[in-house]
Amino acid sequence: DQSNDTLRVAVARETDFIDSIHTSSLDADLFSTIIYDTLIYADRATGEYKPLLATSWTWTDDTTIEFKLREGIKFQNGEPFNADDVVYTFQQLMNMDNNFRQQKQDFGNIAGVEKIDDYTVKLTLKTPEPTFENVLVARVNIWPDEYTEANGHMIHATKPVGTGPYALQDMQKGSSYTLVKNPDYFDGARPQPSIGTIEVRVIPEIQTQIAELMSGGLDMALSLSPNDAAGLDGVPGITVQTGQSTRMYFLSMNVAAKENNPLNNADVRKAVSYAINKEEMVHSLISPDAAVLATNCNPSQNFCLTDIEPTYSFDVAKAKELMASAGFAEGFDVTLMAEANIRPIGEALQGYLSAIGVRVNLETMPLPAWRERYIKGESQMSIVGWGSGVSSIDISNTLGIFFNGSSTDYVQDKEIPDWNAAALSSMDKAERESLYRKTLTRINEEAYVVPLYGTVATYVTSEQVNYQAPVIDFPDLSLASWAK
Amino acid sequence: MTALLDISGLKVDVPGRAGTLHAIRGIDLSIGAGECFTIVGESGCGKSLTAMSVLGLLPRAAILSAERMSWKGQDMRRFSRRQWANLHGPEIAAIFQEPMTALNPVLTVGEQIIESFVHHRLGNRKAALARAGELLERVGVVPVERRLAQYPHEMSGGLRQRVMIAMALMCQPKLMIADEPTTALDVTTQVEILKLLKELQAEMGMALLLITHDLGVVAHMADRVAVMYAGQIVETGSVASVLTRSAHPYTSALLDCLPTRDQPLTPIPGVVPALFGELEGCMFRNRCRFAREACADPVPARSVGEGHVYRCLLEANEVAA
Amino acid sequence: MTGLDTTVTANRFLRVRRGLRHAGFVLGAAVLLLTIAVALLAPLLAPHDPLAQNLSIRLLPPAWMEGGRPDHLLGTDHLGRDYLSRLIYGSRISLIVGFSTMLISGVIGSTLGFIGGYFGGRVDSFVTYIINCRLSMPGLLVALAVISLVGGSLFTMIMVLGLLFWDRYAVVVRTATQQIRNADFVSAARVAGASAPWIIWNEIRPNVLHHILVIATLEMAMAILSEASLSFLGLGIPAPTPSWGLMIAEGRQHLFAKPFLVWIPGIAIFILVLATNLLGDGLRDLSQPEGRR
Amino acid sequence: MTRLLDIQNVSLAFRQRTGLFSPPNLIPAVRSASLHVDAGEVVAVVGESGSGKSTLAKMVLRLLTPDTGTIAIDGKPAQSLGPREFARLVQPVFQDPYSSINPKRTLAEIIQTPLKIAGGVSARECEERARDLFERVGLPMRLFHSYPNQISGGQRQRVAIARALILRPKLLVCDEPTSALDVSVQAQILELFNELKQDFGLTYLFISHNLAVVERIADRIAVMYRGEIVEQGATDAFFAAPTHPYSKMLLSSVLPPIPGRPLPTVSRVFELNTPRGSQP
Amino acid sequence: MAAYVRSKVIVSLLVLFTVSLVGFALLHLSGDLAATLAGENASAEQIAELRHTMGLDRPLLAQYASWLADAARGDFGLSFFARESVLTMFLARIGTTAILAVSALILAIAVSLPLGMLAAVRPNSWLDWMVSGVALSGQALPGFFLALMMISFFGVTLRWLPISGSATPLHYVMPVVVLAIGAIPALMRLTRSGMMEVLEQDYIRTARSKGISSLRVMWKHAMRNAILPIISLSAVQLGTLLGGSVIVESVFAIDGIGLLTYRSIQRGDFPVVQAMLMFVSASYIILTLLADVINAWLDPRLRQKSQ
Ligand SMILES: Nc1ncnc2c1ncn2[C@@H]1O[C@H](COP(=O)(O)OP(=O)(O)OP(=O)(O)O)[C@@H](O)[C@H]1O
Ligand SMILES: Nc1ncnc2c1ncn2[C@@H]1O[C@H](COP(=O)(O)OP(=O)(O)OP(=O)(O)O)[C@@H](O)[C@H]1O
Ligand SMILES: [Mg+2]
Ligand SMILES: [Mg+2]
Repeated sequence: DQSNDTLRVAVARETDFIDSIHTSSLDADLFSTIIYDTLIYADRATGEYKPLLATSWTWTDDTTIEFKLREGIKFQNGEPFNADDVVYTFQQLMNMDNNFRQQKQDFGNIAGVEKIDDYTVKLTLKTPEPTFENVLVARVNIWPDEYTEANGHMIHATKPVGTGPYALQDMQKGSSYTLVKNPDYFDGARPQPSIGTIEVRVIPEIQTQIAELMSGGLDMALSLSPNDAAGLDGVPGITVQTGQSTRMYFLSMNVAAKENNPLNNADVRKAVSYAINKEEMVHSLISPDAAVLATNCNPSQNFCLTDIEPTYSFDVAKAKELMASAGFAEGFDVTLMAEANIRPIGEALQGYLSAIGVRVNLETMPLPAWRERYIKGESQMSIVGWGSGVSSIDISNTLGIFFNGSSTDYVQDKEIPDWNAAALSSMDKAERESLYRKTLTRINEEAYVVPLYGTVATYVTSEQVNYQAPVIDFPDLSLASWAK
Repeated sequence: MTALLDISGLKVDVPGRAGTLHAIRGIDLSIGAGECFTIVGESGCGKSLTAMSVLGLLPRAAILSAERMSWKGQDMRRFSRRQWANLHGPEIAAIFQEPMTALNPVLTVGEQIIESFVHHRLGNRKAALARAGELLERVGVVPVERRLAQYPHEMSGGLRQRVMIAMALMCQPKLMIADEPTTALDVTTQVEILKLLKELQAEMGMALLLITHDLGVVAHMADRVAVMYAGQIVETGSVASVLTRSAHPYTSALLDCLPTRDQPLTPIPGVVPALFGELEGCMFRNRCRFAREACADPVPARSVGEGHVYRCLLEANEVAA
Repeated sequence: MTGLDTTVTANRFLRVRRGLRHAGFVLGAAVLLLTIAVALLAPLLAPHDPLAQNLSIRLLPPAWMEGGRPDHLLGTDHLGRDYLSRLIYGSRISLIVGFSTMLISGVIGSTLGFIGGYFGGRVDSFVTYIINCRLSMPGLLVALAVISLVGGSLFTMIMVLGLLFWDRYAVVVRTATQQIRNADFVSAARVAGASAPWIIWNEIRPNVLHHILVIATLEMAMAILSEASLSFLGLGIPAPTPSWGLMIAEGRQHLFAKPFLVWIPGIAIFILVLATNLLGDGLRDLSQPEGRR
Repeated sequence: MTRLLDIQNVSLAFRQRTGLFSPPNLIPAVRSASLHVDAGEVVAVVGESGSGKSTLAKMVLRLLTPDTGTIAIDGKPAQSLGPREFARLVQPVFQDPYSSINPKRTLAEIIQTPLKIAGGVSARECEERARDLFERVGLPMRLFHSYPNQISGGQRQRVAIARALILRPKLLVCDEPTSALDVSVQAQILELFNELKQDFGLTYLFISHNLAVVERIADRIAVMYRGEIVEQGATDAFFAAPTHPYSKMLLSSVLPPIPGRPLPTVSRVFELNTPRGSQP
Repeated sequence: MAAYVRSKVIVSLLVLFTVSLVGFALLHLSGDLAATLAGENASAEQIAELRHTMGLDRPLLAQYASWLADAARGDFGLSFFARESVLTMFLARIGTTAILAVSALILAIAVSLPLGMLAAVRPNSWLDWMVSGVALSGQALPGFFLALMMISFFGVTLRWLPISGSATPLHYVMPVVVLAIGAIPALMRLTRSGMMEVLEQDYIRTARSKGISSLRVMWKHAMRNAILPIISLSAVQLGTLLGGSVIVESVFAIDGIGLLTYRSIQRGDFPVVQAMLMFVSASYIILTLLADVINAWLDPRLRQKSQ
């Protein structure tokens, strides 16, 4: 609402905590991003890493980074920002008793942090970690040391104080959050905020969000799927943009199980791969802008190689042939598990596979139920969605979870886990790339999975609002401004 | 003596899904001031509907027609809602068969008794309570103070019926209609209630339309009686005349049905006919030992003198033989 | 009641005729029978395979609207599947859910009701207590919780609804049984040496049956609605078979752009539930004796 | 003469529960009643409403178990009899013709019920015997397969009687079998009882509040008052000279259908006006 | 009276206990909390560890016992996700839902009582038909369907009413109406049938025969009796409305306990779901008790029974 300088934003899910370190709810990042600053900022337009609180960062060796810090900045409570705050923050992150979300995974490799001078900090890692910058970009919000020490780190869950462009003014937990502009914000990698107030409301029902948008009760909606937004195309006063996302979906097949398992036959898996008209499916069901995947990664991820051979383009005849040669001319029955909200994809797959005699029994369920069963090894076929979040900016995350020899690895390839591990401890980009090339090629050769699509993020705004869809799915609302 | 209530050719039809029930098929009756008139008959013969017609409280479904229906000379068929309401209480009052259900279970007895008195503006609440006290005392519902505050379920059937009587008397009605007031009560209580009614009738000079199926009650209470069968009055007259010199086979058969020590019972064979469709002739003919073909045609009323009238082709003395 | 009106009360034929004259009953029964016929004959009636997708013709509007096609009378859904065919096949799920739930809950509830009502005393106190426990649990929430944990399937859905919504049967059957167990014909059977199960089955059940039927129709309507609600909340019955509730849930994505996707199954549910309720009401009216009272 | 029914010092109090954990209220319904019925006899129990007549009958029928006292049937304690054995000795006829037969079953089925429960008889024979009785109690054969709602109250009572007779019991316990009927029908049923008594060699325990009926049918009379049997004796003697004050009051309350007599004076010797709480 | 109240209370506690046990068993047997809790990108080891730290690997009965011990002291634990006292979360939202449910009930009663009564007085009139029609249609309309249709009509097309949230009284209009329409059919039917039954009672005839006005007969004699079952039903309905506000609250984005519970169910936040179960049970029990008390106050027969 431009008239009172308030940007009204809707999200579908509530956030328990404002800061993303304490909660797994994704929408917390929405707030963290604008309340706090990180040392390094990922440019929303290009994806490039830029200085934010750190004016520069240098890898002095494979395991050491030195940060030069920005001077003359104050936290929203007036506390000055300096190396002590950075050191304090890292110490908190290293203290495993704090039980932060994914703490071990993201910060377990930090060996130590050291204040060199008031504006210089040195950080050491235990082993080389090529993806560590990603962590810095999204996971390390710098806290004021005195405020945090005095109140305990949990204070940030409800009364956050950072250096960011907006400060939390008021919240009705689970229903509405009001943020006001930080007038003293420095003009750095991200510009000074222009809109005075941001009001975020939780509206679980998407249709209600759309109704609000149409009736002018909202300026922006962040949780709409491309399909939801499609209905808004052509509605006057509303702009629909799509941006990239790192999230990707693939069809997982149980390769490892030995008995009575048609899917451990490579020909069958190839037949399945050939049978699916990905383009048609993705472009009509997800979005014309969504990436159709040929390799098992989202092109927006680092090291996602898109030139891997072989690829399987839609070819029912070939698929049938392969089925026959594998001895399954009659087809077989299989259960496909999917999270409830991607049911249309499941149904589409069901339709495609029925053409080659694979009779799919589709079971949809809420995410936790799906995950529980998937981890227990109960999946024959599943549509797996992975990513969205800073850790998936790099391909290592996706491959590392599903091809690591653990219970979530339905392939149990002898070599892939080793290649992946090697890639994760090398700082040499070329070496990492070649290792990932090996992995991705093996996956395609064996048709271990059917890579499906990378999602897009949809940003629906009213005309009054100027907002450019970011290249990574971490919206930074401080970048929004009024159109006129 | 002019009749308080004068009715002739009263008919009540009840249309239903199975056809129209001709529940009352042209009855005449008149009740004079201060007299006790009883209607006697078997279950379903239309006694209650007759009473309800007089009270203007027929069920919604029922359709009433009459050649004449007058209260103190006024045509009751033309009565407005308001006129009926004014009639109920000060002119006509009623007590019903089931003392268990005829009183509202959620209101105190006192509240229910004084209601009509206050409503008809015969006095304020205080006056009403005073009168209610007198009447309760009179009908033997004591101690009055406590009884007034009680709820119906806290009383026995006999007491409740007394309360009903007191309630009916509140506005000094000219006619009291009592529809089987003692059927649900023990014989000992029955006698007490009947006695009470009789005494009150004499004291207040009101007429009593008493409905019953018990010939014993008729014999002890009635000045005049009407015997009903299948929606018609088959015989009417002074009680002495009807019970001792019954001219209609039904009346005499009914008397013969009463068990006595010495005589063998002579039951009436068969069952009561259904009152649907075109009904002609004597409805008793299929159970009557005197029945003949002519009984299927309309039967005229005959008089045996002094208002003793019956509907039968037989001569008055043929039945007794 | 009197001897008079019994001789004229409707016999069986009359009762049927009476039924036929009861507009609501006839309408309800007709619609329900029609739906059953449609469900049974779905393969014959459906113009297309309800699962055959054709993404090139997704979201076609109904034939009479602009852009509609005559071979897809009610248009197509988000996967380009024929909406009419899905509607026709969807009736199966609604009916299966309705009937099965009604049966399961009917058996549980009636049994409890019979036991509590017939035996009285402490047994009844216990049954009442169980009923109270059930009544004090928020049914839809419990169904939601269990299904979200177990995962939705036709079987789970039916079991959960069936195991939860037996309370009305229990309450009504219990009260009705209480009224009948003191009837003299029950005493007569007891004197004749009949066992409690015999009496319940042979003497009481026939007299309570019309109550059970009325509840059954209401229960069926409620099950159909619950299935729709759960589908709406994302916990419906999984593919491939379409259900009406699911169709609404799926179509709601296009509520504003393509409202017919919601309206068509919405109206179908409305009509089916209305018909079931009409049938129940009709049964209730018809089972009441004619004449006085 | 054999003693078919022997009731000795039987008492029963109803327990009315107010709460799950509070002690029940006791409502004494029958207090130490003793009564016997010899084979071939008609013994009537009279008394006002609520005096415990039905309770007594129900105890005889084993529908209620006495708190104290014993009931012997045909010389054997009632409790020791198996349900089938008992059913072949004693059968009931109840007051309300509407509640005493199941409205959802055909008359044929209703009459056969006790035989079906007893078992051991072929379906053919069952039906045969039912048909016989159907005619015997004076029902037209065309009604055999009809439902209760098609027949009148008197006919219903005939059906109930036929059902009671199909096991050929020795004792018929009749709880006010005619009080819901019109006089003309009552006479029919009373006549039927009389005939059946001869034909089947029946013994009756006959409960009624109608003294005229009792006078007509009973050999002996027992008067119940407030749960106790206050007087019993041969019918003639009782009507000629009742001894207990309540019996006197009862007799004096009878209204014969003879016009011209004043209402009798009922001298209440008891505290009849006090409320006794709600009555069913 | 004391004994009656005591046994009522004991039974109620027993019911609550059973509900808590059943709820606990249902929730814990049918799902793996830790998997839910660990977050989206958690590995199997992380989940196992979490299970241990949360005590979810202890025997079920032990878990229940400690839950019960805490609950008895009024401590319903912390939300797994919000890490906030469940009680606080409830108290913060109960007001909103209560307003919603109570207004819906009041609206429902205000509509169904007069209409049901009028229908009973004039059976088979056009009014009666209309009442039956409304009741039947109301019963056949899925609440979510109605809610969406109202939003699209009154919110988007006409723009008369605000669509989501609970900021102003106007925001409550649509949700209250949707909820009320859910409650009206049962209430209206009961009023109609109850009233018709009462109007056939002998005591109504008695009242009429006293010549008092028909309005008085209706209010003083009929209503007093017909209202008894309606009060009981209203209590049950209010309980249902409290528990059934899930759909309405989620469609209209009203942050009440219904939405809280729905979200908690979705992500397996069991302490909240369990507490909600207890809350709805308790309110059902209290409401029915309350209805019993009111009924006993209105009906002396019930009063006596409870003495
Ligand atoms: N509300 C009604 N609806 C339909 N039929 C009725 C109604 N009231 C009475 N009838 C019928 O009208 C006939 C006469 O009924 P009425 O109540 O006048 O008989 P009654 O002589 O008073 O019998 P009882 O001794 O049983 O009270 C009966 O056949 C009865 O079934
Ligand atoms: N099931 C019961 N529970 C509690 N009290 C009962 C029960 N049945 C009967 N009573 C009481 O027991 C007493 C005797 O009742 P019973 O039915 O034996 O009397 P009755 O002589 O048969 O009366 P009636 O002539 O009215 O049939 C009465 O006070 C009655 O209220
Ligand atoms: Mg009558
Ligand atoms: Mg009795």
